[in-house]
Amino acid sequence: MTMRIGVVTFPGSLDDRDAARAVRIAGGEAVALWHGDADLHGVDAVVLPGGFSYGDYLRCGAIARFAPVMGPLVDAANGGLPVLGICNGFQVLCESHLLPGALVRNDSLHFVCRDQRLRIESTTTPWTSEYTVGQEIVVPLKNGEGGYVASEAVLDELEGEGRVVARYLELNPNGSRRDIAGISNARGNVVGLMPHPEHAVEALTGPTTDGLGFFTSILKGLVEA
Amino acid sequence: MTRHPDTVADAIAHPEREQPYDQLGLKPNEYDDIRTILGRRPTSAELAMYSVMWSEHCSYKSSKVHLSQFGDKKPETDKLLVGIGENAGVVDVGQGWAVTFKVESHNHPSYVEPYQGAATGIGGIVRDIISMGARPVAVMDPLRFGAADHPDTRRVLPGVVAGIGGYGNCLGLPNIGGEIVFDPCYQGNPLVNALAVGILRHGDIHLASAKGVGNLVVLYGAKTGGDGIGGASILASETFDDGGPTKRPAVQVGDPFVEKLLIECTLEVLHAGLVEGIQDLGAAGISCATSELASNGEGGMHVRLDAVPLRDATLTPEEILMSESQERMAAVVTPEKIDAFLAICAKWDVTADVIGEVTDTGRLIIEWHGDVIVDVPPRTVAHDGPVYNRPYARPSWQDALQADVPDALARPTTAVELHDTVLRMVGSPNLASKTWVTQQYDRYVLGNTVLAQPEDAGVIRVDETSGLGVALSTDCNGRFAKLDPYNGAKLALAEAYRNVAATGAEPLAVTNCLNFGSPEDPDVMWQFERAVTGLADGCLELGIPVTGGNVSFYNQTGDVAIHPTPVVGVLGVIDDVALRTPIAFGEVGDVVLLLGTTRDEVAGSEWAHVVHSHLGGLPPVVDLEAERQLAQVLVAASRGSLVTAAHDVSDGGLVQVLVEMALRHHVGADITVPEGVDAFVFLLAEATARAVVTCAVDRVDEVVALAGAHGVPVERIGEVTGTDELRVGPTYGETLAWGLHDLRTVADATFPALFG
Amino acid sequence: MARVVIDVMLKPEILDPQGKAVEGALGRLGLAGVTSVRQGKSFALEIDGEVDDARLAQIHDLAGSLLSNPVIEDYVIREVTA
Amino acid sequence: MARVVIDVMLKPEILDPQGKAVEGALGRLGLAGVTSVRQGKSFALEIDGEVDDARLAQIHDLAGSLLSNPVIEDYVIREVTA
Ligand SMILES: Nc1ncnc2c1ncn2[C@@H]1O[C@H](COP(=O)(O)OP(=O)(O)O)[C@@H](O)[C@H]1O
Ligand SMILES: [Mg+2]
Repeated sequence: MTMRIGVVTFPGSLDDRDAARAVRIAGGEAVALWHGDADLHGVDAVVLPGGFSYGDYLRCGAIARFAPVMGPLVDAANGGLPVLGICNGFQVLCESHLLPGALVRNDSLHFVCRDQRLRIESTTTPWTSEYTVGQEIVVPLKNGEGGYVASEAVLDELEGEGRVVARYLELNPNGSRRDIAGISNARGNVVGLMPHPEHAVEALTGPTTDGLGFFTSILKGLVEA
Repeated sequence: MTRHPDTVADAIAHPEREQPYDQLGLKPNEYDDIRTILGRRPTSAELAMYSVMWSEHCSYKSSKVHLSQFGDKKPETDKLLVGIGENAGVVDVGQGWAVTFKVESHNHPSYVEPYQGAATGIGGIVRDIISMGARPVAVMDPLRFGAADHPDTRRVLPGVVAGIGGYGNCLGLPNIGGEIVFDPCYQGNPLVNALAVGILRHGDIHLASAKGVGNLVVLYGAKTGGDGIGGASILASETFDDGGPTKRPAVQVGDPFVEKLLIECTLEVLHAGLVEGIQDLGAAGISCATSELASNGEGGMHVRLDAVPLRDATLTPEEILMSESQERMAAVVTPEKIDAFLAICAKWDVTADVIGEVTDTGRLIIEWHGDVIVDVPPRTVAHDGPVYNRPYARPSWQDALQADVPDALARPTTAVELHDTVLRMVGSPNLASKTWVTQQYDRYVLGNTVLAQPEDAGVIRVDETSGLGVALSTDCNGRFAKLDPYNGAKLALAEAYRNVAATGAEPLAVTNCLNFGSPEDPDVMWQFERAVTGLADGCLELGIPVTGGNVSFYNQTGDVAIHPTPVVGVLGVIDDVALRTPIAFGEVGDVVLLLGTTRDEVAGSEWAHVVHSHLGGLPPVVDLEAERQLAQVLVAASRGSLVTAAHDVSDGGLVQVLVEMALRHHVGADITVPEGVDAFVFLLAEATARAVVTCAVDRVDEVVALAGAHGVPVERIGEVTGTDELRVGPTYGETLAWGLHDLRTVADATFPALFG
Repeated sequence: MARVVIDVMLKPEILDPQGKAVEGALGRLGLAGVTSVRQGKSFALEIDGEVDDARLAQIHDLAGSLLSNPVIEDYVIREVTA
Repeated sequence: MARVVIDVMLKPEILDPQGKAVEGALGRLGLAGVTSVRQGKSFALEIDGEVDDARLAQIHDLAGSLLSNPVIEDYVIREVTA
């Protein structure tokens, strides 16, 4: 049976098509979820894609967090549904308190789009199980407010519990504390990631195909579950 | 507050009321023409409409007589589905797909308020694309600024770049290319041109026309505010005597989030078949949209201006007609479909209001709370504006400029001098790495970007199944155009054409943005006439039609005009994007070949500019037949997977090409200067119709044969070594070597040092 | 018609790159002695009718959830005028 | 040690997309009667020494050039405390 991965579209979502394409390339079925529809339509996992929901005008993700679809999504995530938030999706997850901390303006004060080297730090999440710990990958990164911040206590807790999912290598592009590029919740099912694995799934259009692992991980895990 | 407006009845009853037409930019003869057309004085609302629609920007009154050459000299082609005259041209790219693309200027607003000026430039050109029924898929930004180290450039450039990125990134459109050129001639007149490209199926083409009597006119998108209507405020104050106008901003502020919703909403109503005609609101806002829709359709329209939703309730009818508020569109919808149309707008949270209907009266009638304030034949507003054949004459200084040949400029005489000259040029602002700029732009969104900066052209996948794609490049060397506007325009065309072909795409069609000084100056008008003629002749020779474009005049400060800058955009098609050719040196052991003929041409070159601040002489010879043959070789080589890399030779000459090919993926090469060729000329002259390609050793014979078959000279000049160096020899008896790390450091340092 | 103004600022322990950039620029432009700059946001709401206690409580709620992110920001309601 | 707070807001006639987005969100979250929201910026400067008239004039200059863009924004110096 083909696994069904929901991809949410908020007003201003931009990478929803890309996320859906990545799901298809990995062998899954992408199901479009609409922000105004408080129903997850029985999907097996959800991707919150990148973009500028509501223009990112107030704070990134701040307005999207209150969208009708987020009600059932938060409940399901707390119940164990795998959720991946990419870039703006990561910001929405933080604003929704599904993940700790927050994302602030890049320390350079510029939007930055670059091919970014990362190290996968945790493979115990359903989104990273196909990687190996310490594996280095290159995927696009593009954000204006991607600096991950949290209190020292929270940062220590994340590291202590192995919840840092990916870290920036070579260059910290946005001033994230402790070079953090992605984290998970305590249970591991909810992952937020600032870089864009969905833009690295085809050799022709991405710098690499290193991002595909996020999508094959979830599909393989779901099939085995 | 509703003031009594100046109605048509008033205009008849009070024929001799003084009107401030001159402050609105109308000449006495133009005002007289309006009175003749109407048989009475215009109302102040009518005056507002005519003044803005008959402006240079909207009416092309000084350029029209010359632009007609693009139609008159149009090459035979069956690729053009929609030509000049619509919001944007549409080109058939095969497999049932079509592409629309256009470039427009937002020069002056970007000087006043760099961020918003540039942002709304992107917003405006994208609306032209959606109004054709196409999904926008990419943007580009040809930019020109004053001296890189001038303090005002430090104000303007970062703002412009942030504005283009801020708007385009938020719309979700990849930025796939552009230009950044510095020259003191642009100091008070930076050029911010914006290009957008969209894709559609053949059947999805929509045009701006109000067809079907009784159909409804819907205004949708942002509410109307007082943006960009300084002129109308003058009008309001002259017409009414209760304390003068409120302050109206000359600056328009963009809302990319609303534009993103407008894109999705527009595509959904178009695909649902709910639209009879559609038009974006750009310059001249409602004046332009209503008059153009009406005159392109049944010829009449009845509009209730008080139905326009306002952001600022104090706006007068004249101001509403002239407002340039962003993110608005107008659609013509049948009464049966209006509910479905409005429902889709509601789904996307887009404000939409019916403001009128289509009639067959031949009149555009606009009411304001029951009073008729406009009653005009719409064609006279939209299309039958004044046309001027402005005087033009070859400038008195042109001969002296061309006579000031660069022969006496000191050239490097030792290997060391040549080595250092190259390093200096690699770090000069026009040649240095543009990463500081381009990394502020999203090039990945939509997942179809196959090539972007710093490649020769942007390449976008159109069809995921077949791999069909398009390539786009914009180019212009304003120094060449200054030396010789006719050939300068051809050289701009040749360069864009060559860039597109270098990626393996076959050039198909042309757009342009003609940036010039004041048309009232005969020198400038001569430059303009020569450039248009050159571009039209060039397109005919290359067999690719001009599909549209834009003219920007008055780019001058006092008497001093910018270099004539006819920016040319060329669109090409590639059947399978997997076969595209990148610029990077790839496989170690590949052979490096130079296609084309090197001549000792340095007038107007980057070398003369950087090293000697010299501009004089005649630009490189333009040989469009050679360009066509070169393009055929490059396209065939891509189709046959013969070459592993290709890069066209232009600004900075051959050595700049080699540096860029090496730095792309940090792969060195050894290059041999051919016998009998001067090393300086070989490396730094800017002879055109040349490209560097690389291929596997066992394909060299095929490449040479291919070039021979098309009459293109080819020379083996070296090999990809994969070392950390670019080596060139013999030069003045020695082999020059530049470490790639040094080159990168020099190339990368310039922009951050200048702009932070 | 009432007017409510809410100020939002980053918590003191959160790095403020914009404030830092402004601090640097002020110094370069010759303003001596600036030891710190923090950049904040403000929201001016125009509201129909009266802002009674219930309304104010609701505004506090929204200021602490929508208008600010309590993880990194503090807010104050600076002004309530009828 | 002095403290100077400068408020910068878009001129009233200039479109404020951010304020508009907040206005919409406040309405959806049940705050009734909001007729307009404008979003502004504030800068809190900590300054060594005293803010005398010359200093204040200098701050006015910078507020009207660096901290705000007079083409689209107005500023006020809200607070000067020693
Ligand atoms: N330099 C040019 N070359 C060819 N066509 C041009 C040029 N300048 C303007 N045009 C064409 O004239 C028409 C009107 O131009 P414009 O006013 O810029 O269009 P719009 O109102 O859609 O912005 C368009 O079809 C445009 O493509
Ligand atoms: Mg148009």
